[in-house]
Amino acid sequence: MIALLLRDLRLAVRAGGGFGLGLAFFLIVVVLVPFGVGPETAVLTRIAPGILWVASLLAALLSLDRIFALDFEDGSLALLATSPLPLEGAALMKALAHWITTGLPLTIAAPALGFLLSLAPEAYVYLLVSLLLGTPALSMIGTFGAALTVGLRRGGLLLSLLVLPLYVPTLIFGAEAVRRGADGLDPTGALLLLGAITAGTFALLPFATAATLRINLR
Amino acid sequence: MIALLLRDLRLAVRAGGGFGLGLAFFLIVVVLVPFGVGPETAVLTRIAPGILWVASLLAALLSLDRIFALDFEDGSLALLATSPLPLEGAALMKALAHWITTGLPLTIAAPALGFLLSLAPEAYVYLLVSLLLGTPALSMIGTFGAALTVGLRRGGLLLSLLVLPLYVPTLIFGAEAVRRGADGLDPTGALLLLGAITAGTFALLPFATAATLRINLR
Amino acid sequence: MRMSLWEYANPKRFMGWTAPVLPVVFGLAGVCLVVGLVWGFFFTPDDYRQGSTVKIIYLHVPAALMAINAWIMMLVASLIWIVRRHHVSALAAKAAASVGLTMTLIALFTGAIWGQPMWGTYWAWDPRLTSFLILFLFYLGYIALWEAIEDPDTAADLTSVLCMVGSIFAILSRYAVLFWNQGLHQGASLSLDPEENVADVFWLPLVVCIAGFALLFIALVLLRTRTEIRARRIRALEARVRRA
Amino acid sequence: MLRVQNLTCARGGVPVLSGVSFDVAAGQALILRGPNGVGKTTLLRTLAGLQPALAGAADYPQDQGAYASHADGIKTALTVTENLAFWADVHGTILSDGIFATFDLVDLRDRMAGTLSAGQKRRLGLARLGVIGRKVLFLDEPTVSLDGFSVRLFADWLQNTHLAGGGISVIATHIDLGLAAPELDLTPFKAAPDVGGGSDEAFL
Amino acid sequence: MLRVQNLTCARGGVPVLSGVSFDVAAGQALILRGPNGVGKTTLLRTLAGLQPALAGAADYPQDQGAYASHADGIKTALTVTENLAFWADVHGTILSDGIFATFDLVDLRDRMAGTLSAGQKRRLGLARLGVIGRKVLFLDEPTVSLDGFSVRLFADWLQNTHLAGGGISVIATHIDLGLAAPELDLTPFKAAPDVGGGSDEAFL
Ligand code: HEM
Ligand SMILES: Nc1ncnc2c1ncn2[C@@H]1O[C@H](COP(=O)(O)OP(=O)(O)OP(=O)(O)O)[C@@H](O)[C@H]1O
Ligand SMILES: Nc1ncnc2c1ncn2[C@@H]1O[C@H](COP(=O)(O)OP(=O)(O)OP(=O)(O)O)[C@@H](O)[C@H]1O
Ligand SMILES: [Mg+2]
Ligand SMILES: [Mg+2]
Repeated sequence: MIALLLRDLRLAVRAGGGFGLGLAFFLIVVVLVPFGVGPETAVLTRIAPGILWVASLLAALLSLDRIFALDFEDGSLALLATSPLPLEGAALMKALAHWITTGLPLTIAAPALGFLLSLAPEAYVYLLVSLLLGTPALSMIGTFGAALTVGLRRGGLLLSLLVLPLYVPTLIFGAEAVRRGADGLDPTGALLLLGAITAGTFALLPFATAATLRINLR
Repeated sequence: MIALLLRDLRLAVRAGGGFGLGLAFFLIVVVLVPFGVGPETAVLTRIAPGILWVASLLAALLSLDRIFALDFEDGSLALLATSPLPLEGAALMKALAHWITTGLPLTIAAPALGFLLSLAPEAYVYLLVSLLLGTPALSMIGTFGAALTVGLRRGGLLLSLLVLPLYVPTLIFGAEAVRRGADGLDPTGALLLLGAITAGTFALLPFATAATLRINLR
Repeated sequence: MRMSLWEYANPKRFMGWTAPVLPVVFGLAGVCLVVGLVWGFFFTPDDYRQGSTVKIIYLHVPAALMAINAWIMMLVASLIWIVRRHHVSALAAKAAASVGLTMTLIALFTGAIWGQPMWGTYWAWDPRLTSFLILFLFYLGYIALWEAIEDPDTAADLTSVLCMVGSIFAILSRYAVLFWNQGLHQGASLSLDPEENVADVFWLPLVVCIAGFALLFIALVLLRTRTEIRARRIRALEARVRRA
Repeated sequence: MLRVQNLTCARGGVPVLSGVSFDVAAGQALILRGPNGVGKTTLLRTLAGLQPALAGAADYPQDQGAYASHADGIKTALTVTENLAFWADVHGTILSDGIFATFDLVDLRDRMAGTLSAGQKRRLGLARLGVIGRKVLFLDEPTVSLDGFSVRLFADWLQNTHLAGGGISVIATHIDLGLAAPELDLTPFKAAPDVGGGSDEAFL
Repeated sequence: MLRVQNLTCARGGVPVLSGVSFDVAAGQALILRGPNGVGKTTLLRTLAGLQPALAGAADYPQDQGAYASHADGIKTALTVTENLAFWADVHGTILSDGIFATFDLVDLRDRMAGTLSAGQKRRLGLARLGVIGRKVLFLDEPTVSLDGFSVRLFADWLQNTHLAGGGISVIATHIDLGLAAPELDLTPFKAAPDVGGGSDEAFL
């Protein structure tokens, strides 16, 4: 299973810097919002937690369709399915690779971008913690969605449509935690729920993903 | 050239509803923002023009990499390049098809979504006009970006990185027009500039796109 | 036979004439920077409004200027590549991009550090700052495109097209951003109108620093271009060995 | 040993072949013949377990099947060695040096797979079969794009290494491989229009 | 008539073939032979104008060239007829009914191209050549995956319709097509390691 993880990471790095680009997209979404909303600091501070979370969600989303699509097209997925590697493990590794190339760099960079949106100083810690707890769930849910749409051409938009509603709880608790942090309230509840979602998705979704893949490979 | 446009539209409809999905993504982004930002009407009204414009931009962005990718992979693009059809015309048709499947439905639906974000009543007209003037530019610029990244696997994120800064002027003038409309100011200047950008991109970028495609096909 | 100017753009000749020139440029850059920075930091008075923070101008302004110059140089080099297909100009454009990116970052960072005492915030969506942020994104995209493409000639072609189209949009963005927000940032400090200039005591060392940064920019671009040429040479030799 | 009994298989919800039965003993190969569209690919995918059979069964030692077709899971951004090493890793086998020689890949070891020619890429795809160490191979047109020399290289490996080691293989091909193996023409097994079992069966 | 003179062509910035010269008269075909990786695909793409030649030139009536390879631009979500109609439209020709019979596609006219078998899809790809009405065809392994009957179908069309109508074609193949055409072995034209002209040439 480690072989699969390493291969995916290597492919991400080879194929034009997988790491840098998810990050770049995050950066750009955060940059675009002030152009749309206007430059007033007060407004930006107010919406910063929400925008940062929505942006990380979209950055994660954008690379989802690549998780299985290439492997499906070139036949790797069928070969993996007939290999000794359990598909559940493969699904888990795919989610992990996605998180390492998207969620992790995004989490690390988020404070710097909070800065561009004049995020309240108290909120930085909670931004970091909530993203660290929440982004793995985004990757795992996204992997499941990618498995659902893997056979379909132009699956990209359908994928978004399927996955975004599934992202809603993670988004709500994540943004809520940061907002509470910014307002000086106690965000522990939201963070705990966020952690529970991540734990739950990682416990259950690999099986759902593997089942979905088996169906799509028929 | 019309044949290409019709084929692309037909493919968009066949392959899982090209029309519906750009729209759905737009809808979902607009719906997610209140989850992230919180439900206060005052804040939402304030940021609605910006969010609507940023969301249409992202919706346009998400389907960009499909413009040429499939045609490149299955060899159609090389065949088109050696056909009597000028590549400049093909580029234009691709942009047009993208606009018809993304920009146009989005423009038509935007007022309904403005409603969800409590957009100021005065702004609806300007939202519609600005999207109608601006989204074609988004499609054309995006087509150029798609041509740049067509040979590259995982070009999707690189594409966003290349295209988003190019979208900045369109976004600024578009959102500004709506905001001025909402504030009761005169948005004509912004709308004129928006129109100028669209005219300019359609005059110049088909040539740049065709040149880029020729390079990438080598 | 009279030698054409373009001959200097032949990779081998380029390596030849830059080898002796490079240390000289580096030396001059070092001298100017040391003189300008020491003068600026230790031998100018504090500004009556801005206090000692004004001294960051000696890094900020030259870096900002070089960041813009680097893009202009990329544009010129790209045009030369498109028209005359001199490999050195394509590689020089690539070299200028990474130097320009660094300069942009320095300008952004020093500006941010300066912003805290001056405006009470590290970052504001001021038009000039915003333009720089956009410039930063352009650099990032340009470099990412270079990195993403395997074949160097294709990469040179595509990045050239991007650079030309990007330049138009960069100028457009500048106007768009001004339209969007009137800002806090200073006007030009170097202007033909003496009334607008900063006081002479600040001005002279600033000019020396700018000269130093300009020389440093040239030196770094030459150095990086040489590195790129060597890398291409190694690539070519490897390919030949593999085929033999 | 591979035993196929009364197999019916479908594509796109429509039965394509029905009543296919054959046995292949260890150390033997079987060559499937039949015109385009008769259902060779469908049969091989069913045998490999990639799609369910409508009726009948295929028995062979579990976890010993491997399927190989045109889409051979080669990553263009990995080198030849990296590609093979990955599959060796997944299957828990060891990538021996000999495999490169067997499939004439020695000079291409460090080349990105994306830069290979059609035939070279095909050889890489076939080398994967030598790496994963499976006993029962289902091969769909394995020698497409190969030149005569490479076809012989592959036939030699199949005969002298795989089959000689007790392997089994079922091969669909339109090209003569020069293997001494029985052929099975699938035309007689073409599903009659009224054979039952498709996904719409219940509605008829 | 097609005249190729002293052509050097490259792939991945490395010269692959050099000094290739040949003439093909109207109504004639030429078959390219050579082991995997010798540069057949590269040569055909260069001839078709899809990539620039490093040196030399290929002359043939302008706008009369057409290239066909494995990637034949078939849209899986369009039917067979729609696929062909599109290319007829682009080339300003008319899609005649005869073409379906010629390539044995009559039964498949309204089938989505994505549901065709490998050989059926290949026939569709070849039918495109009959639709676009180009005179100079550059064909890269046109009969891959075809059964014997279909190969003959294609050879017949080539001989009796295309060549008989004054067409030209250059065909790279490893399979015998049964065409009475001269063969050209590319092995002697393999570029020497020190032949000039790659994209790194200026740096040596
Ligand atoms: C991160 C933020 C900043 C960026 C990107 C930035 C960018 C620039 C640029 C591009 C220039 C050169 C423009 C030219 O000469 O045409 C410049 C000059 C200058 N900046 Fe900034 N700046 C930033 C923050 C600040 C701050 C906070 C201050 C102090 C209040 C400041 C003060 C100046 C001054 C005095 C000049 C010289 C005026 C001139 O030569 O135009 N900058 N800055
Ligand atoms: N969705 C579908 N509906 C109806 N028929 C289908 C569908 N998908 C495939 N078929 C048919 O099923 C048959 C079997 O296809 P298969 O790919 O197995 O053939 P094959 O023997 O491998 O042919 P080839 O030699 O061309 O590769 C073909 O005739 C094909 O047209
Ligand atoms: N980027 C690259 N660097 C070096 N060599 C390359 C590169 N890309 C391709 N080649 C080599 O160029 C040669 C020509 O490839 P080409 O595809 O033209 O061969 P071919 O004659 O069509 O072979 P086949 O019969 O296998 O299709 C091959 O040896 C290939 O390995
Ligand atoms: Mg088949
Ligand atoms: Mg070939």
